[in-house]
Order: sequence, then C-alpha cells, then structure tokens
Amino acid sequence: MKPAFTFKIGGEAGFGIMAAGTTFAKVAMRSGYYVFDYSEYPSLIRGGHNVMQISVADEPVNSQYQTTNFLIALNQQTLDLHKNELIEGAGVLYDADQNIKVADIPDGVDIYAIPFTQVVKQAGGSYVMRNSVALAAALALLGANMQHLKDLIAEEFAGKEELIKINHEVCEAGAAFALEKYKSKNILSQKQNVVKQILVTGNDATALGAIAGGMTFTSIYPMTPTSNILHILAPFQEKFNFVYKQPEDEISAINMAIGASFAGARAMVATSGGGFCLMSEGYGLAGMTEIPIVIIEGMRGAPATGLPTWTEQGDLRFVLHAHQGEFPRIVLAAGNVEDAFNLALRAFNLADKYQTPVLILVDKYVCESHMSVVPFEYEDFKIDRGNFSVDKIVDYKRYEQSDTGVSTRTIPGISNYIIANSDEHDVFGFSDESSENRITQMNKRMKKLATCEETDMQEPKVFGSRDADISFISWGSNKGPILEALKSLPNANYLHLEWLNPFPSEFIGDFLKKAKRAINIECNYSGQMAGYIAEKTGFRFEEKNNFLKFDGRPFYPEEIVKLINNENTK
Amino acid sequence: MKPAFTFKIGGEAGFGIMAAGTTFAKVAMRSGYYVFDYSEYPSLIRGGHNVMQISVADEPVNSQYQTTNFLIALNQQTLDLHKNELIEGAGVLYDADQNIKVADIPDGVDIYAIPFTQVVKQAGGSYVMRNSVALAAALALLGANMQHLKDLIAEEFAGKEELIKINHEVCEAGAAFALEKYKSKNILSQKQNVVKQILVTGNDATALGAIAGGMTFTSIYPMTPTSNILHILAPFQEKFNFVYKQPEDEISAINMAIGASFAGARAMVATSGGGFCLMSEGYGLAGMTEIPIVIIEGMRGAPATGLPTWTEQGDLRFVLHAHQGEFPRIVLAAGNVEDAFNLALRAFNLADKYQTPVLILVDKYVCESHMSVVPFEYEDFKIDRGNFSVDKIVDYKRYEQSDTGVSTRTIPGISNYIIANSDEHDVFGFSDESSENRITQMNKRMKKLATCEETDMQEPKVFGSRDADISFISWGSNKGPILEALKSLPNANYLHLEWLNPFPSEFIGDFLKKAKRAINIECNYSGQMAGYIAEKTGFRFEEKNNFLKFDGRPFYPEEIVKLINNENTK
Amino acid sequence: MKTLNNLKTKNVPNWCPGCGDFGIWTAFKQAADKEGWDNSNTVITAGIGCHGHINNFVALSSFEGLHGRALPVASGIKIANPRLKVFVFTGDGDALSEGGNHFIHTARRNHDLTVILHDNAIYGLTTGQTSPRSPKGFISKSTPQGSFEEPLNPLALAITAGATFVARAYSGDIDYLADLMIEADKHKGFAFIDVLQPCVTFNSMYSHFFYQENTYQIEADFDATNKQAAFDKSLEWDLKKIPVGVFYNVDKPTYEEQIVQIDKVKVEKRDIASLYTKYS
Amino acid sequence: MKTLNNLKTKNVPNWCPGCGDFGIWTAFKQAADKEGWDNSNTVITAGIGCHGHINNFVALSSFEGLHGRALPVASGIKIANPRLKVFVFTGDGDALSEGGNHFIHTARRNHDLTVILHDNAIYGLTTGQTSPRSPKGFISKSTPQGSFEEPLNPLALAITAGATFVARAYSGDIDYLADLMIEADKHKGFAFIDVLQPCVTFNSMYSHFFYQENTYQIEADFDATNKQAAFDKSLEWDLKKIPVGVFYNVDKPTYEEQIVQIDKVKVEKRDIASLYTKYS
Ligand SMILES: Cc1ncc(C[n+]2csc(CCOP(=O)(O)OP(=O)(O)O)c2C)c(N)n1
Ligand SMILES: Cc1ncc(C[n+]2csc(CCOP(=O)(O)OP(=O)(O)O)c2C)c(N)n1
Ligand code: SF4
Ligand code: SF4
Ligand SMILES: [Mg+2]
Ligand SMILES: [Mg+2]
Repeated sequence: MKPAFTFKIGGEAGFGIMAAGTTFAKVAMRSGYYVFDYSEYPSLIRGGHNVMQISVADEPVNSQYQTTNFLIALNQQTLDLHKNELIEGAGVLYDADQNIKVADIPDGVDIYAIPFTQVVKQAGGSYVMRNSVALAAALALLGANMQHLKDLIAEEFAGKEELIKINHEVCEAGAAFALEKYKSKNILSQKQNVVKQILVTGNDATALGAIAGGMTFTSIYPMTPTSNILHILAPFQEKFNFVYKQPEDEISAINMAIGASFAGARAMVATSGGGFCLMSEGYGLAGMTEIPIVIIEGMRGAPATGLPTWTEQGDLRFVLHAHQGEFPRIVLAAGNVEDAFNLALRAFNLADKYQTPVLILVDKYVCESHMSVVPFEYEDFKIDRGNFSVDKIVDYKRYEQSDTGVSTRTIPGISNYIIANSDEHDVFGFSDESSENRITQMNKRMKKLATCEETDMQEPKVFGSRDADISFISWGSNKGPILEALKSLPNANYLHLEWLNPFPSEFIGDFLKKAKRAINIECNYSGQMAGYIAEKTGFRFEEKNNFLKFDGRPFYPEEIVKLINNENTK
Repeated sequence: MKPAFTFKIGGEAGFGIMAAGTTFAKVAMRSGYYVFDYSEYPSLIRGGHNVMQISVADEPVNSQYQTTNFLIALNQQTLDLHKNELIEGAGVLYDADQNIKVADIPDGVDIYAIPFTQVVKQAGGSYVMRNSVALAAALALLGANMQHLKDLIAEEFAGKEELIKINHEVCEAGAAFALEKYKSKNILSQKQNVVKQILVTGNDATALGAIAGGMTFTSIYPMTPTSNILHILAPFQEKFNFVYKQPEDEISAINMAIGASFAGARAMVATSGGGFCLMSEGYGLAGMTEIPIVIIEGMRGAPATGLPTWTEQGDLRFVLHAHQGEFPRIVLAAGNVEDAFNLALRAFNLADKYQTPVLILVDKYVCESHMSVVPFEYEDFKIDRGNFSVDKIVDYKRYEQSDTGVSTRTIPGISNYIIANSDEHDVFGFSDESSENRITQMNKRMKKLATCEETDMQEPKVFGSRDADISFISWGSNKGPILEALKSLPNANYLHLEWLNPFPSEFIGDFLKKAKRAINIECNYSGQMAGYIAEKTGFRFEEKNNFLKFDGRPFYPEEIVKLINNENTK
Repeated sequence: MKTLNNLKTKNVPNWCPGCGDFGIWTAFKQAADKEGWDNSNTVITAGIGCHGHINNFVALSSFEGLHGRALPVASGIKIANPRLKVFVFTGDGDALSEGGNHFIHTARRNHDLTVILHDNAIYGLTTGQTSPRSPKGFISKSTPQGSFEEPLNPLALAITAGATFVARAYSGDIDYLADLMIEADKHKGFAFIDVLQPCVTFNSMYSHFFYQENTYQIEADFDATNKQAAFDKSLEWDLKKIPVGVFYNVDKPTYEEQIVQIDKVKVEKRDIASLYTKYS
Repeated sequence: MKTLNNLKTKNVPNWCPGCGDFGIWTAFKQAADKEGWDNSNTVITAGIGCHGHINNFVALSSFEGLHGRALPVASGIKIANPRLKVFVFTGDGDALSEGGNHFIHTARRNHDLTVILHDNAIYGLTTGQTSPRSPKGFISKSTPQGSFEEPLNPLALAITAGATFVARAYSGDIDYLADLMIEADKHKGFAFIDVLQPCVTFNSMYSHFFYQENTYQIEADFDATNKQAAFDKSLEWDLKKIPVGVFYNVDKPTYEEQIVQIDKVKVEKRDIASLYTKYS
C-alpha cells in the first residue's frame, strides 16, 4: 500500500497552479498531516503545462508518487496527461464549464464536475478566483477542515477586507456546490494532535540557513533553480543586516563575494551549472587566496541551457574538479530541506574554519519541492570564525605554516598589512615562484582538507537495518524517493552520502564490501558517483546495479521498488 | 653515462637569453646533432632570472638534464644558481668585465673568463651584442662550425648588411679571444651526414598542424603558455586564407569560434586553465548544439594565476568534466612536438566527424620547449568533414537519430533550414522537454563517443620491451623525460597515454595487470591520472608507485632513474 | 521569396498575451516578407530570455546559444560568411548585463550585424528581477526596497562604443519598426535598434500605454551623422520626451570588409613546407 | 602616518627601465604620504598585467586577483567596509577587454572607488598584443597587418556608463597625478583616472615624448559638471590635442551610502523564528 495520499492539480502555466497547490499543502499540514510536494513546469512564463503533486501522510513523507488519488484538472490537457495515474477509488475534479472530455477516465474513479466560472459568478467573484472554487470543492469533498482554507485566504489578503470577504464567499460557494452534488470522503479530516510544522522548499531552507548562520553578504545573478534564494533573501536585508547584491553576471558575483569576505564579511553566492562555469575561475581564486566563501550550486537538466526547469545530478564531477590545478574545496550535497538548512547553516563555519570555498550541491528537485518539517532546530549551533583575528599583528604572515594548514586570517583596515595574491606566494603573500616555496604552500593548502577530514567530516548515515539484502547508495535529493521506497522494501537499507569532498572513503568501502547487494542510484547519464566511488574505494558497481535516470525527472519510489521486485521474480 | 651534452645560458630577464639559446640550438642542429631545449623564466618582462638549457646528442634527445656540461653565466646569479650542476670536465664561461666571483666553482670544471664588453668594444660593436661574444666564444671553445653562427646572423638581419657585418666581426672577435686564451674541445664538431631537421616548440607544432589541417578561423585571447600560437598564426592569415581574431575575452573567443563553425568554418581556440574556466560554458554549448571546435588547453602552475610561466598537468580532471551535465568530448594529450603537430592536424577531422569539441591538452613544458625533428610528414592525411552536406535538403532534421549518433550537418545560407538550440531539442532543433525526447537526444549525443572509441581511438603506445621489470605509465609531456630515462633503464618500458576520452581502458587494464611493477608519473598534486585509471580499469597504484611533482618544474630523467635505482639498492 | 505565412514554424508563440515581443516578431516577419529574407540569405541568433524564444517561431536558420552570448556567436557567423544577413535578438539582461562586454566590443569593431534589443527593463524569463534598464527606485523581486542603481543607456553606450547605426522604436509601432529593421539591415556595420518592449507581466511601469503616451518621433531635420548630437539626444528620457527614430547613422568600414575573406566551406589541406625556413 | 619610505616593501619594482608604471607608483606613494593612506584606512586591488605587480611594491593591504576582475573584488570590499579607501589599479586589457562588463556596471552603480587605469594601449605582461586602447592600424604580435578596430575611449565610456568623476593624466607628470589621485579619493563615488602610461618595450607609438608633446591641460573655465561637454571633450584625441585634467565631476549618491550597512566583522547567529509565519 502506498503510504501517502496524493493530490494533483494541473493546468496551463501562468494560471496559479503552484499557489493553489501550496495552499492545499498548507491546509493538510495545518490539519496535522505531513506533506511533500513536487511540481513540473516548462521554461516559459505562459503556456505549456504546469502540474503540482502533493503527497499527504500520517508519517513524514519524502517524495512524490507515480499514482494520484485526487486530481484537479483545470484543462483538458491535464486530464489527458494524468488520467492514467488515477488509481481505484481516486477522484478527479474538472471544470464543467469547459468542454472537457472525461470519457476515458479509468473505471473506479469518482468524477466531480464543477462549473468553476458559473460558481464564481454566482458568488459574485471574478474570473481569476476559479482556482479557489476548485480548491474549496476538492477540500470539501476530501472532508478537510475548511477553516484552514479561510485562514490562509485571510493571511494572504491581510488588510484587504473586501478581497478576503469575496474570496471566502467564492470558497463557500465552491464547497457548497460540491457537497450538494457529491458525497464527501473522510480523508483529510482534522487531526487532534497537530505538531507545529513549516512548509519549505530547499531554496527556503538554504536561505533560512544562511540567515541563521550569520551570512552578511550575498551576490546572486538569477538562474533557475536557485533564483528563489535571492527572492527570499532580498526583502530581509534590513531586518537581519546583510547585503544582497544583484551583480551584472556570475563572474562579478563570485569576485564581489570574495572581496567582501576578504574585508571580513560572511559571503555566499548561488547559481546553477551554467553560472557556475563562469564562477569556476573565482572558485579557485578563493582557494588560492584562502578566502572563505559559500557556493550554492543548483543542478538542472544539462548541458548548456538544457532543461532549465527540470532536475538532474550531472554536476558532481564538475564541481569536484572545476578550475585549473588543485586546491582544497569542501563539497557537500543536500538530501532534503532539513539537510539544506543544516548544510547552509554550517557551511559558513566550515568556510571560515578552513578559509576556503565550501560548495553545496542541490538540484531543482530539492530546491523547488516543499516539504513539511518541524521548525529547524539549531540551538547548539555557534558561530565559529576559525583562526580569525582583529588584533594588530606585527610582522604578520598571512600564509604561515601550521599543523592544520590553516593560518591566522585578519582583515584590512585595522592596521594589519595583509596581502592576497592569486600568484603563488610566500608566507606574506608576495609572489614567489621558487620550487621550495611552491611545495610548501601547496602542501599547506591541501593539508586543510586532511584536517577537515579528521575534524569535521561526518560519517554518512545509514537508513534501515545494517544487514539488509539490498543496500542502496546515493546522494543528494534521491534521499527522498529512496526513503519512501524503503517503506515498501523491509529488506533494504540506504547509505546516504552528504560529504563529497573530503570523502569518507573508508566507511563507504567497508559498507560496500559488507553489503549483500549494493545498488547505486543517480540522476545522471554515466553514474558519476559510481565512478567516484570506484576511484576512491576500489569498489565497482556492476552495470545492473547502477540505476540511472537522466530525463529531467526525479526517481519515483515506485520505480525503485519495481526494479527490485521485478528482478526478484525473474 | 648521460646520453647528451647539455649547454646552459642564464642571465637577467629581458637580455636575450632565449634568442641566444635558440641560436646555439640551431648551430648544433645544423651541424648534424639532435637537440632539445628547456627554458625557465618568471612572469615578468624585466628582472628575474632567465635560463635556457640545450641538450645536444647524436641520437634523438627528448628532455633537459639536471647536470650541465657548459654554462654561460651572464651574471653572478646564474653562476650561484647553477654552478652545482656543473659536472667533471664541464666548462663555465662568464663575463670577466663584471665583478663575478668564481671562487667556489667545483673542481674539474674549466673556467673561461671572457670580458664581453671589452671584446665588443674592441670589435666596434655595441653593448647589446655582448651575447654574441659569449655565444661565439662558447661555440669556438666547443669546436663548432662557426659558419653556422654566421649564417644564422645573416638570416636574422637579412637585408641589413651593416648589422650583419658588425655582428660577424663581434663574433669573430669573441671566438678569437677565447681560442687565444683557452684550448678548444672537440665536442660540437660538424657531422658529415646532416639529416634535415627543424627546431620547433609545441606551440609551433600546434600552429603548423592547425594550418596544415585546414583551420579557417581561430580566436585566441593571449595567455601563457599558448599565446605564442597566436603570434605564430597571425602573420599567415593572408598567405593561407584563414582569420585570426583577437577577442575581448575567452568567453567571446569560444562563442565566436562556435558561430564560425556553425557557418561552416574549421574553428579553433587556445588558452590556459584560467581562460578555459571562462570557456567552460561554451565547451558544453558546442557539445549540445553539436558544433565541431578544436580547443588547445595549455596547462601551467595553478590554481588561479598560479605560476604562469611554469609547467603542470593539473587540468586533466577539469577538462574531462568541465561544464554542467554530460556531453561527448574528445580529449587528447600531446607528449612532444611531433604529437602536438599530429594531434592538431587530426583534431579538426575528429571534430567534424563527431560534430563535437575536441580538446588537446598541452602544458608549458611542451608548448615552449624546442625540439629538433625531421620536417612533419602528413602525406597520408586527408581532410574529412564527416557527415557534412551543402546540398539542399528537404524537411531537414539536424538532430536525426543514426547508428553512429552523428547526423547530417549543413550550413546556413544555402536554403536549408537549420536550427541550433542550447535547450534540449527535438530532431529539428526546436525546444522539447519531454522525457522521451530527452532520452533519445542524450543517447544520440553520447553514442558519438562510443562510435569514436570503436572507429578512431588509437591504442596507447608502449616504448621499450613488452616484458620489463618496471612499467612506467604517464601522459602528456612527461613522455620526454621518461623516454630519456629509459635510455638508462634497460629493464623498464613506458606506456604513453594519448587518448584520454574516450579512454582505452581495456588495453590499459590489461597492460597494468601484466606489468611486474607499474609506476604512475604525473606533474600534479594528487595523481589525477592514477585516479582516472582506478575509476576506469579498477587498477589502483600503490602510493609508492605514484611519482608526483607539482613544483612547476618538469621531471628530469635523472630523477626517474634515481628513484628506481635507489629503491633497488634498498 | 518567403511569405509571411511560410516563415511560421510548428510552434505557436507562447509569450504572455499582450507581450511586446509579439510586436517585434510581427515587425520582423513583415520586414522579412518585404525584403525576401529567407534561408538562402539570412540567419538569426538569439540570447536566453523570453526574447530568445523567437527562434522557435520564425522559420529561419537560427542559433540560440547561451545567455548573454548572442553577439559573439553572430560575429563568428558573419566572419565565416559575410554574405549572410545576421540578425541578433537579445534582451536587456542578455545584452547589457551578462553580455555587456560583448556589446561594447562588437559595436566598436563595427561587425556588420543588425541587433534588436528587446528592451523590457526587466528579466522576464527568470520571473521578474531588476535589469540594467530598470530605472532607479524600481521595485522587483531582486530590489524589493527599490533599485539603487542608475540604469544604463543602451543608445549612448552603443554610440560611445562605436556603433554606426543607432535607433529606437516602440514595439507596438509595427510598421515603423519593420521599416527600421530594413534600414538597419541595409546599413553596413553594427546597426542597433533599442526596441521599447512592454513586459505586461513583470514590469507595470513601462506599459504599452506609457510608451504610447511618452514617445515622440525625432525631428526630421535632426543630423544623425553628428556623434555629439546623437549622444545628447540619447540622454533624453522623460515624460512625453522619449525620442524614437534614428539617432546616429554614419559610414565606416565594417569589420568584415577589412579582414581576410574565408570561404565558408572551402577547407583544404595545406602545404606548410614554405614555413620551415624559419625553423631550420 | 606612513612615510614614503615605509610604504616600501622588500621587493624592488621590476618594470622595464623607463616604464610609465614607475610614475604611477611614485605618484601614488606621494599622495599616500601626503594624505596618510595607510593600513588603518586603505586597501588596494589590482588586475593581472604589468600594472598589477604594483601590489608587490607598496606596503598597503592588497588583493591581486584574476585578470579583469579587480573591480568586482573592490566593490565587494567597499560594500563590506565602506570606511576603507579602496584604490583599484588596472590595465587597459584588464579593465576594458577582459573586465569591460565590470567597468561599465561598477561605474553605473557609482561604487565609491578610485580607479587608476594604467593605459599603455598594449598588453604588456603577455609580451605585446593589441589592446582595446591601441589605435586603428596598430601593429603588434596579434595584429601584424595593423589592427582593424577602432579603440575604445575609456573616458567617454566611463561618462556614459555613469562614473561621477572622470579625469586623465600623463604618468610622467607625477605631481599632477598625485594631486588627481587625492582629488579622486576625496570624491564620493566612482572616480576614474585614465593614466597615459608609456610602455617603452612594446608600444613605441605612445612614448613619453609623444605624451609630453601632445597633451594639454583642460581650460580652467571648463565646466566639468556638464555631461555633454564632458563627453565632447573626451572625444578629443589628436596631435597636440590630447586633453588632460578633470573632464567630469558631479555629486550623486554613492552605492555604499544607499545600501544596508553591515559591520565588517560582526557576524552573529540569527533567530529566524519570526520568519516562520510565512511558512506555516
Ligand atoms: C549564465 C546564465 N546565467 C543566468 C541564466 C538565467 N537566465 C535566463 S534568462 C535570464 C534573463 C533574461 O532577461 P532578458 O535578457 O532581459 O530577457 P527577457 O526574458 O526579459 O526577454 C537569466 C538571468 C542563464 N540562462 N545563464
Ligand atoms: C583569464 C585570463 N586570460 C588571460 C590571461 C593572460 N594575461 C595576463 S596579463 C594580460 C593582459 C595584460 O594587459 P593589461 O591589462 O593592459 O596590463 P599591462 O600588462 O599592459 O599592464 C593577459 C591577457 C590571464 N591571466 N587570465
Ligand atoms: S514575462 Fe514579460 S517579456 Fe516574458 S513573455 Fe511575459 S510579458 Fe513578455
Ligand atoms: S612591458 Fe611595458 S608595461 Fe610592462 S613593465 Fe615593460 S614597459 Fe612597463
Ligand atoms: Mg528583459
Ligand atoms: Mg596594458
């Protein structure tokens, strides 16, 4: 049995599908359920098909599903594209004012015909409120607590009493129409014990983590799927005392961040692969000059402009090796919104501690999917600026040797003489091309990675029992669908990789050696993580144990379950 | 015994060290010897220490050596830095007009004190001709055929009879002074059978290969170590009918080349790692739009500005993975000037055949070191533009499926309707985000790499006997020092890797499995090729079998020999 | 010759209803129709943005490359085949922000291109951020407190950098825009048209109404060959005082007519023996 | 206060004897000496090129980053700590070619920086290629047939883009250059000095003699607050007619005084609970 109820709403781009879907998710969350949503849309402002699916469950839920329990079709295309996802007992609600054909809806599916425009008109509303009718009707048919919908409307239009009133009336009319004509089901009923949750995307979580973690400067050139980070941050500059700067391009973004960090700020940039290409020179500049920065890299379908609004995990090797030569880079990947928050929060400490870039890999799937979680807990978190001094230091050596590879950092403007130099440099920062100096400084810089591995690197987490028949191994946003799949695969466990550089090779090698059958799961063409594991541990996945997907869609838990089950019955 | 005579000239940057060294090399070459030279200089126009070493031998010679047989010291610093390289029986020639201390020259070294300025003056020459005195004196003392020096001067100043005359007189005076005071040795004497050779650097060879191979457009933003490619090409645009364009930056360079190629040209760019960062977005654009281009990537000390005039092999992984997502890229590495010519020559055919970028990795060492070789032979070479049509094609599908992954390419302006689109696209080139189309087009593009592996990829060459006790494995410019080392290690052989993507994994895996002891040699910090081999073949080098160097200096044959011999006597 | 009809592709334009891009699209097809721009003589390049979608809606050979890079691609095409008419469709984010460097350098070299700027003073495709054309104080997702930056003036910039034909039109004035496109195409050298293009979804400030009310046609006796005058005129931007028309129009050698002429497809194996003397 | 002497570092300048960079270096040290620019109040950023070596020869905190990127680094520093004086030493290749986009955008935002362009009309460090400042017809390693491109005019470009202080000096006129640097530093906003800097090794055209012969001081009654006049003046470049002095000087709010003021080192853990309402 599927451990979630899945609701879907679809229609033409530009018609508020995402807003309606999010409202539905919030109603469910406020009623005491756990929710996860996933949306698909083309790289267009209007036209094209938009769809959002919300998984609702009594337990935490981590992904979307292939099947649908309730579908709102705002147009014919939605019905055509999604009718086959409807399972026995599902419902489909459509706009009876449009000439929509419902002939080949599968058997056993309840069909709810609601004339959106007619209802809106009768309630005295305007055309743009049609989604409210649909939503209210659907919620009513699912037995939801309608007060939540009303509250959400009141919050959205706070201060605009007229608008609230008319929207409420439209909702009431929609619900009334539905309940008059059809029987309600007891699916989304209000729970007694409601745990306080928030509904956030990976972008929300990253932005919140950066605020909590003390970021004081960020420059972001818009690019899907991370543009929303700037939209979330920009309004809070005064409240939290940081600067968001829209730069002319990504080259400027990273160089500004490096300058700000040099002057003492906690600096962050965010982009996608294309923008990261342009940042790749600055990436190594930060490494060479030992300037802390945090980089959020949101992957999407590639190469080139690619599939701008679809997901992929194709940039793993790129971020591990971008820039000429070698420098210490810390690379982490976020598996879900909680990880995104925690990694963003802690990335600044890591960057300051190791005085080098920290890159967090996310992807469209985690960036733009909402998940309900209890509010982020970070009481134990403390700002750690590492070896950072604002004292006056005589005969200051910026790049002095040390056991950890880290030297004392200070800032300009407080009478210290500090030199940052992109050329190979001596302990002071002056250009020095001698062999001895080169070896010393390279070893010093790379030593920081070894220190980080010993001091800060976290062991990967294993979900499920230690001695399972099947061990999944993956990274990034696949965490969600795999955790969902585990719910149906009691004999499987999952090793989730969060630290990509430094890399917990020993732990992983051990785990894989002991695993009865290890399966690598990735959203990219060649299985980049499988290759990386082979390089680092010597373990090589057989081809049949590489589950790869590269069509811009995330894995679905059913796909994973089916792959295993089909094989077992062969 | 060292299989070469090594001559070195050193002095302050800006004083014509390279020119004098090259003249020496040409005299040796014209006298029937094989030569190789290597130079070191800082990233400055003036000041700092410049030095050039020329290896001269009866057999082809492939690298510099640690020891020196004859040193010209234009200043004190040269003596101080290089005196310990002088071996028993070596000679050192210095400017007796300067207050140079020769006290601690090792025993057994002949010291030649020549008053450069005095001799110049007496011969009626000017101060800038001091190098001529030094060179003439050295050549005379080595028993060289002085006519070659005179010829070279006459060629250099062709048409300026006065200058030729005075330079000849200065040379004669230098030689006469030396021979009067010191005894000449019979080292560089004229040979009877002189094979016709040319003295070229990797940059020369690349430029010549590109001209021979039919390049019609190139845009290069200057960057060490490949700037000389543009200097070599620019004067020959009219003669050979191609365009060299200096762009505003590297982003423009690669996008212009892509545009030119789209319109039908054979296009090339050249840069170093920093510029390649900026090209990395265009790299994948060419992959996505299936536009042939040739990229020359010259590695140098990194990261960031790094060691701009020193060598390294740190960009291997970077060029293998640069750009978001995956696309077919052909990556080759040149081992010496002959390889550089052949790869550049053939890269254009490969690019046209697979309609994708072909990248050639070189480094400062191969780019700027001269080697004498017989003039390049390419009679068998034919231009192959691949599946390229200038016919009118009805209902043209640019990205049609095919067994090889390659589809028919045509050009704009001949009534075909051709669409290049950086978004994922359908067979025509129109944007298409559907799952089916995405999978088809990704498979199509990546199929080209498999086709190339079957059709064009070359097996790596093994130098030396098949069943040696020690097998070196390496790539790029290490070829030279390793081949030299083999001359002293009869029990060793060498597997040279030229094709890096596609990668001859099977051949390499077999070779390594059979090798008694395999040693990986690389000029980078982490042993990137060792990691790549582990990923691709499962073979993992023990740490003691990774010979790595990352101080900006190439390997010396003696270092390799010593490492082996020291171990054997442990 | 192509007709308006057969420049259509299988794709229906999906700009927002009312978007100024429709006007640019229509004007271009009208001009193409009149002048016979077709696949025997024309190629278009486009940036990434709403504007860039145009290549899906016009049946002319096209290159839609990376965000900000339409100009260098166009220059490469033109160098390789100077007989092609090359049109560049670009956005204010594309040409002035990400691609600002190419803009000034392509102008200065006087590449023989026709560049059409979809100037909506906003980043459309990324759902509404401030662009270098947005006025000071502009409120958007990226500047919720109002932008602190003076906008760039694309006409003044083009004139300063070295463009030889510089004009402006409003996207709703289709006949005039089509005529300007034809004039720009006929001009030898870098021809730039700043098209005032309302984005009805994300920029309510520069609406169709705004441009209809506030633009005026440059005086008939204006001397467009005078650089200083052109510069002065380009600084005008005020209520009722936004000039449209040709600001600057001078004759200078194009980049393409000065360089070596390569044949677009003639690629030959070459004999390099004559170069060996230098290396001997 | 630092003295001329203690701004020295352990490194001896290694520009070619006669290089115009010596003049810039001397003028800057002189100005610093006079004004008390030291490590308590000043930071310099530099590009990559011969010019960029200056950071090795001045004992002030410095950031020498990537080729073309001195300006965004400087902007970042200034935003993070507006109390710092930030000087940018850049080259014509650095600021106008590789970094051309940053040049126009940094000017337009009126970041409060002092930008000193080592304008030698050549790529020095890479041993002599044509730069965007090299005149048409210029012969160099990259244009052996003579350049086909019109040069960029950095003054006109700065004025057009939005710089608020624009001046020019010859590197050999050390006292005047030092005074200009002081004036530029005092100016609130983007202050740009185009320094005519002979490269004695790779550009024989623009020699010390050439500039000594052909420059003249802008008239005392010139109105530097008028944009059109400044633009017109910036177009002058002829034998005996190269103006030096202040072309443009206006008061406008700087970028840094408009934005949120962050404290350079105050980094605090923040409580985000108040934001949760939005997500509940
Ligand atoms: C390197 C890179 N950075 C960012 C983006 C994301 N992006 C796509 S379109 C666009 C801006 C579009 O603005 P504009 O050029 O004005 O076009 P419009 O949509 O307004 O027509 C951006 C930032 C990208 N595709 N590539
Ligand atoms: C991305 C990148 N491209 C190219 C280079 C090589 N490079 C170093 S300095 C320079 C040009 C220097 O010219 P300019 O800025 O005028 O400085 P100058 O030496 O004349 O002072 C170039 C192209 C580089 N370091 N980085
Ligand atoms: S978002 Fe603006 S520019 Fe884009 S299609 Fe809609 S109206 Fe046009
Ligand atoms: S090359 Fe030119 S700019 Fe560079 S140091 Fe020498 S004279 Fe100065
Ligand atoms: Mg726009
Ligand atoms: Mg310069």
